[in-house]
Amino acid sequence: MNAANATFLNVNNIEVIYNHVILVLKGVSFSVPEGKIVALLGGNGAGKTTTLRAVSNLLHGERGEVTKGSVELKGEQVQAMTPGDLVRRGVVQVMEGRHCFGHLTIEENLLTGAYTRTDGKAAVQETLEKVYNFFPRLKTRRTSQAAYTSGGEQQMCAIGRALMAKPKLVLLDEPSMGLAPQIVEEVFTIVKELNEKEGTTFLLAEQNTNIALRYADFGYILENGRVVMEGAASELRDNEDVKEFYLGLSSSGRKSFREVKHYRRRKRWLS
Amino acid sequence: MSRKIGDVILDLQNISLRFGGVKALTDISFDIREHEVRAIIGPNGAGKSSMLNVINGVYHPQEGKIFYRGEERRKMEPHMAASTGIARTFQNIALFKGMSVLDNIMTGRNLKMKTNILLQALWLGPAQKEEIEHRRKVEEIIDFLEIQHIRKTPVGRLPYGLQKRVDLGRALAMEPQILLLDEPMAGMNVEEKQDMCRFILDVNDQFGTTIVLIEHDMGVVMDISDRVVVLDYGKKIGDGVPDEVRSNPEVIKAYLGAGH
Amino acid sequence: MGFFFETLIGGLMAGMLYSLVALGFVLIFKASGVFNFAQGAMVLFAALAMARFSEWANIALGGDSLFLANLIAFLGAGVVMFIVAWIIERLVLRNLVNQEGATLLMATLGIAYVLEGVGQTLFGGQIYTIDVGMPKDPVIMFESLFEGGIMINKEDFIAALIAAVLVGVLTLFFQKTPTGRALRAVADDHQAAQSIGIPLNRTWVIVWCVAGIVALVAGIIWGSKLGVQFSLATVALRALPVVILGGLTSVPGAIIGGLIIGVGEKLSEVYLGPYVGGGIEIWFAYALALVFLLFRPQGLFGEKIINRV
Amino acid sequence: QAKEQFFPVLVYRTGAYGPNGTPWANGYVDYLKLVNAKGGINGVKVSFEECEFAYATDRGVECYERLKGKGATVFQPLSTGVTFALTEKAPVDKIPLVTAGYGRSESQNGAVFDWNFPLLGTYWVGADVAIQHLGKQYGGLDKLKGKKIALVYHDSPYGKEPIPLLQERAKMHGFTLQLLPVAHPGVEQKATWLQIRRERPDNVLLWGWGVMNSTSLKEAQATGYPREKMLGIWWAGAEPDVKDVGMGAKGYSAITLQHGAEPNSKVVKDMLAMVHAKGQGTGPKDEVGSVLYMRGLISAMVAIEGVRKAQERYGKGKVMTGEQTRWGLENLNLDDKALADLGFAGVLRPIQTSCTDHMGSPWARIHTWDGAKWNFSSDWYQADQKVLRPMVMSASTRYAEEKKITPRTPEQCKQ
Amino acid sequence: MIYRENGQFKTTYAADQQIFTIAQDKWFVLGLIAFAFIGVPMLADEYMFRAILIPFLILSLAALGVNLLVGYCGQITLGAGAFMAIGAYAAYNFMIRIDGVPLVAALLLGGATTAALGIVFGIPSLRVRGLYLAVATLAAQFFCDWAFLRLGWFTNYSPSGSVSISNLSAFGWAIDSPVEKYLFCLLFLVAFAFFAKNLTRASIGRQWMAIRDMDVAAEVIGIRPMWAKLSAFAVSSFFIGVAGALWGFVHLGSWEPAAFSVDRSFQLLFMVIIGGLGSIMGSFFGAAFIVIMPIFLNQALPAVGSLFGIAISTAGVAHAEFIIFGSLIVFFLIVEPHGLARLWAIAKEKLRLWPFPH
Ligand SMILES: Nc1ncnc2c1ncn2[C@@H]1O[C@H](COP(=O)(O)OP(=O)(O)OP(=O)(O)O)[C@@H](O)[C@H]1O
Ligand SMILES: Nc1ncnc2c1ncn2[C@@H]1O[C@H](COP(=O)(O)OP(=O)(O)OP(=O)(O)O)[C@@H](O)[C@H]1O
Ligand SMILES: [Mg+2]
Ligand SMILES: [Mg+2]
Repeated sequence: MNAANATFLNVNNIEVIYNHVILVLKGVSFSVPEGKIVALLGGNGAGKTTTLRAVSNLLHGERGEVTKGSVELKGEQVQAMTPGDLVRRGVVQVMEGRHCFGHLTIEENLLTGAYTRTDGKAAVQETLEKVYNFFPRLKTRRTSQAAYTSGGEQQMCAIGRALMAKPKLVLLDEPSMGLAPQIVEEVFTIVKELNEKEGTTFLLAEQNTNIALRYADFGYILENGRVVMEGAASELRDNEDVKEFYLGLSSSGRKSFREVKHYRRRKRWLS
Repeated sequence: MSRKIGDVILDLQNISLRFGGVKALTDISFDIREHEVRAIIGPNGAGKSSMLNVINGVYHPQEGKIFYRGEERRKMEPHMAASTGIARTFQNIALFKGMSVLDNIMTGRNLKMKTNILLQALWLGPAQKEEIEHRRKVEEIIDFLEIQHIRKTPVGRLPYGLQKRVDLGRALAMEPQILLLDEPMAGMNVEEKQDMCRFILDVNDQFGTTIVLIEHDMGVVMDISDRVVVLDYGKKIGDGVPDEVRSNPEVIKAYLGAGH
Repeated sequence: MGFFFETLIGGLMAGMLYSLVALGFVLIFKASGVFNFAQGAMVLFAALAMARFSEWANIALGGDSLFLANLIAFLGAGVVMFIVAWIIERLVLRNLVNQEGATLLMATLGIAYVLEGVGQTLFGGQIYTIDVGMPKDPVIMFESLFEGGIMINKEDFIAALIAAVLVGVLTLFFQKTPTGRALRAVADDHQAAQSIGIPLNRTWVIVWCVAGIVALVAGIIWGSKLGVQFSLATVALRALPVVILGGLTSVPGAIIGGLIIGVGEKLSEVYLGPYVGGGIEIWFAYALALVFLLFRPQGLFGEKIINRV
Repeated sequence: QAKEQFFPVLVYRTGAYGPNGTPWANGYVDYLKLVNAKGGINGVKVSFEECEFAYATDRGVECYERLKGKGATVFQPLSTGVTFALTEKAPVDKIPLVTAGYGRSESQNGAVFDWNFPLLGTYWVGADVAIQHLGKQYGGLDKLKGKKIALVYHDSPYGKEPIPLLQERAKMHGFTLQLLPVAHPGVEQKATWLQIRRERPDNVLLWGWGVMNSTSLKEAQATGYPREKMLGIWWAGAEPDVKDVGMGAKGYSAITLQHGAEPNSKVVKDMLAMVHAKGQGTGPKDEVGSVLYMRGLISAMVAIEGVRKAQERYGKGKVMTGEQTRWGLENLNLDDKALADLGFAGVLRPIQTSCTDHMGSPWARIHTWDGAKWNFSSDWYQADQKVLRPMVMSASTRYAEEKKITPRTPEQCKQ
Repeated sequence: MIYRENGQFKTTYAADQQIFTIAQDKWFVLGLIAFAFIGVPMLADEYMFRAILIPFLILSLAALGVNLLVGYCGQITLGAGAFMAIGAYAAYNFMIRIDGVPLVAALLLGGATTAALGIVFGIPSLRVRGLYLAVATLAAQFFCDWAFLRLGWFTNYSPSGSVSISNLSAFGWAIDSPVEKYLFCLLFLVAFAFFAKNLTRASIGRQWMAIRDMDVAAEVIGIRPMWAKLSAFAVSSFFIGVAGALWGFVHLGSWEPAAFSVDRSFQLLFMVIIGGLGSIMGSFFGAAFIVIMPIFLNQALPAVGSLFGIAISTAGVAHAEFIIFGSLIVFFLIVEPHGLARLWAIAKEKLRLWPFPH
């Protein structure tokens, strides 16, 4: 890992249990260097969302608990902090499944995103304009109640709302879900842009491995609550297994979805 | 088994749908043939989900006509649509959170269950027999979708991707003639999408179910659909076989972007 | 005719008094999605504190200035309500983030029990008086217009004015300030609100404290009308139809709902009651609310119940 | 345990009616303590246990079941609802039920209601006296003709009890009776009083309990209805009902259950000297002698006297069973001398019960609130037996038929 | 025997559809029922029967009914007290107006009448939902309170408005003693619990739950909301009505409308929430908690007080009882927001894994 970059977030061997009995994360460790984009990859139920919740301290409401290990933000333990404290330290999560405030209009949703900011109305207004620039579709729907907008519009709203806080570290949970390909591309361009221009750090959980690895610097692959592979994005992209299982590529190029076999070879890391 | 695409089963003519000032759909016409896989694509907010809602009676369009098997369909409530053989899955998962996977899929059999409430309360012969009979069907679906291991888990605890699969299972349990799928593969990785495609194609093959599919993954759409409708801002901007649509400049501009 | 107006005005003013209690429900529901079953208990608790504090202050001051004693008592009771809000947040709400409505409702029931028990242990369970100098005798107006004139209850009139002012202020607060917006966000989705840094703890303390103050005002007004004793908690039941008629999430709704219910139930009792044996006003109020709900299931001013797939 | 006579005490010191239930309970318990201080009932010490039921019927029943197992002598629930429920149970358990000033009016007929003792007065007595008093004020019962009398009542069996008698009297004298029910607990009466303002009845009878009474008086003040024209039943004529209203209730009168506030009676002086002075008082000192306190005290006294009477027959200095006490209560004979000995001179009139009369004394008078205290304002009235008796007989006969009870014959009564 | 399901293989779907899929559960519950029928009558005294067990059984039955509606179908109701009243007064009227009608028939007819009215009062649920519906159902509550007080016909023109029933007997069995009353109620409860369990695991139960969890989706897969909601109202009212009739006939013997006041409605709702929404078992836990806890506290507190040499006044005990009871509610909710039944389930889950933590 690049020594020049200070570690922004360090997750150390955490274990998470839901409802006192369901063990989900079984010792996950990774770190996010400042100013980089890190991707968490993995199949359904691998524990990506849980990991992000553990970082942003949102587990509590799901009756989950970090029972072992630690999460450090720039060397500071975060376990005792409220999610609000974390936001004030610049860590904002975009939750899986959108979670817009249904009764508020799109614009109100975005404005609540700036709740923790203290730099004045004008600055907030400026960010609002920026978000509208990123997602023109939101501007046209600004006065609709969020619950009545389409799935993709809500996703944009959720991302935009997080950006309104001017975060330093954004935890993105499946940002591409339900977005049209063009918009997906745009979202990632925005991520890259913020990352490069403003030095925002990103930790993203993503199923769309293809695009995630294209934009990320590092990647971790989670499976069954454990990290099974890690490395620079480019390395991962070249890994045989990743190619087959996460990118849908075979030696003969992209496989058609029509011709997938019913039985496939086992993943190597499982044996 | 080979598929044979048949006649038009559902014909939508000049459909318009408004919510207050928002025009969700404007004068849209297209048809769906028996046994085909029909995809609907378009940018976010184009009106795709609204289209499905119109087809199964959740929304009532202000204008337009719908012909189902050649007959015009008047005001239609969702449960009536269901009883005529239209099933669907949802973009924002709409499973019954408090119930197990098995029970969720069993609700899909509801229309086919006939015993009355009294027999059910007493758990008498016919009720029990019926229950077992339908259970067998549901187990077939569970096997088919490869979700045996989570049969008894409450769906609320499942990861997103598996929930989508259960959602599909519930729709399949209805043994529908037309299956409407709203982004069934969102939030899945390639491997899981491949599984999902296989399920969809198998259903289409084996039971001859007509499939209407909304999906943002162009790879999937182009690979498995027979014909594609493209919507943009509530208007139809393209309709045809995948290759045709892919090369339609308007579609490229509005939706696909230069990359594809 | 004069009598009709009298009933009408009586109904309007009774309605305003209900609104005052309804307001407490609305505030907490709007800001945290909790249907606060303890609102009645809070009214009782606040009134008990007020009554006893003013009694004690009066003794301490040597009975010189009732006004000063009341002022001290009001501030004291306000502080007590703040402490109550703080404790509730600490011990209850904080541990129930993101839970379902039924669970939260049940928790507020537990709070209601505790408040009733603690209130009576600390302040006593007998009848106490709040005397804030409300005029008790009626005035008769428009004697030239109607035979016998129209009687207006001064006490109710003042109470209605206070209620109106309170509602006005709170409406502005919710619609126009960022905090108001944040509170509405919390009601929609606790977790998402947390995720963007709205501090649930603090907002809840604030809201419950404001609701506590509203309960205090309601307690003073109702208490000076009825005397402070256990039954004060039951006025909450009269306020419920007001809450749903106006809409659970609407502050102005609480007022309009109160007026409609107040007028409706008094007119019905006076004009319909005698034919069926009387005592119909309470179910009539609920039935009236229900009729409105059939046309607008979210109440007159409530936020539309979102129902889509 | 065998040496002590156990008295269960059903109380409500909390809840909506707590402020009224508390002084009654204090008086009741204080009297039991006084009996012990005076050496018990012929040497038998009295023991007791309170059970709080907050005026809720089902909790009252639970209390009954709990305390009856401890060897209860008599039950006195101070709640019409509980009385109704226990009326079914008492015969089975063989425990008498003393309901001084409340309960079912027809239970005066002890031939049918073996176990019920509405001692000192029933609601029909109260209602009858009320009409007599109003008649007297107008200068004769015949002057009631054409008058309009409103009954503002607690909407429950308690509040409904007087209605049959009032209707009977209305027929007799030609006044109209307007019925105005008030829902529990009675904190909202605006509509009721608007109606009163419109109808302008000549008199208002107030049949409330707890907060309903003070609310009525406040509404009367707020609508300008003269308090002088209002007459309450004995449950609406105590300090908690008017204190909070203060001068606003000045001129308001209520029927008494013979006694009023009796700070100067001998029993109160004894109480202060023998119980409170020793720091054993149950409630605050200044409450001793107030109306509801006296009611509780007298309720205890009649129960104790029932036991004492029973001992005359079944053995002095022994602990009486419920069944034996029942006999005692049925053969009470407290004349002026006996009452004076007990310290009730000037407080009560003689009480004599029998098999057919479980009430023992149909007398009442009126007292009026002067803004600070209650003062007697009338002579004694006796309920008119010509009106009362037929009603009691027909209602109790009907009950007997319904329940398939054969009323006791005079011979059976003698046993 | 250790609580394990290992080695219990199910070879038929019928076996998997048993009420208790784990043998130990089945034996436990059967044992409990046997104990209730045989052991309890030998052990309990009259006070236990009359003051605790009978109210517990009857209110459990009512809570079961409420749970079907609130917990399974998601329609919050605050009218349960009114439905109990309807059941009681209807049964009363069948009893006194039809000569020679058997007790059980009167009780069931009372239930049936309640079911019919339950449908009527359930109609607003087709449009109004959630808390709005909950508050609106209070209209039914207050209306019934009023009607039974005011309309003489229902009480057979009893002047005080209070009615009574005595000399109960069924099938030649005179139900006089507390034990007999207890057994009578227990029979009802066991039968009805069995019905409830069957309904909830059959298609109708799934329809209710579907409506509860997501009504639009339920409609889309072909469930008619009207049928599902109204059937839930009917069945639940039937249960509650029978419970109400038992409450009047067996427990109180004589009652007035106040016995079924709004407090009772709230009490029943609280039972199902604290016990666990959507759980048959939860109804029993909830009823036990709400019926027994206050009585227990009321008796235990003075004892505890005297242990430390403090004499607590009756009022003091009552207030302390409030405080402790309230705190316990909050405490249990924090430990497990889904109620006591879920707590029980988690305990079982842990036991299954025992001695391993996960
Ligand atoms: N609230 C919860 N209670 C119990 N178990 C849960 C809860 N949330 C998640 N789980 C379990 O934790 C595991 C990991 O879930 P998680 O949501 O973190 O996966 P994920 O990697 O985000 O999957 P997906 O890509 O489908 O979103 C799953 O097996 C799931 O069943
Ligand atoms: N019930 C409704 N009330 C108001 N507006 C609605 C409603 N349903 C849909 N709309 C609006 O109609 C438009 C089309 O929505 P729809 O959900 O059909 O889009 P979509 O094509 O499915 O988009 P996505 O790909 O993002 O899911 C959107 O702008 C949405 O805001
Ligand atoms: Mg996830
Ligand atoms: Mg969509």
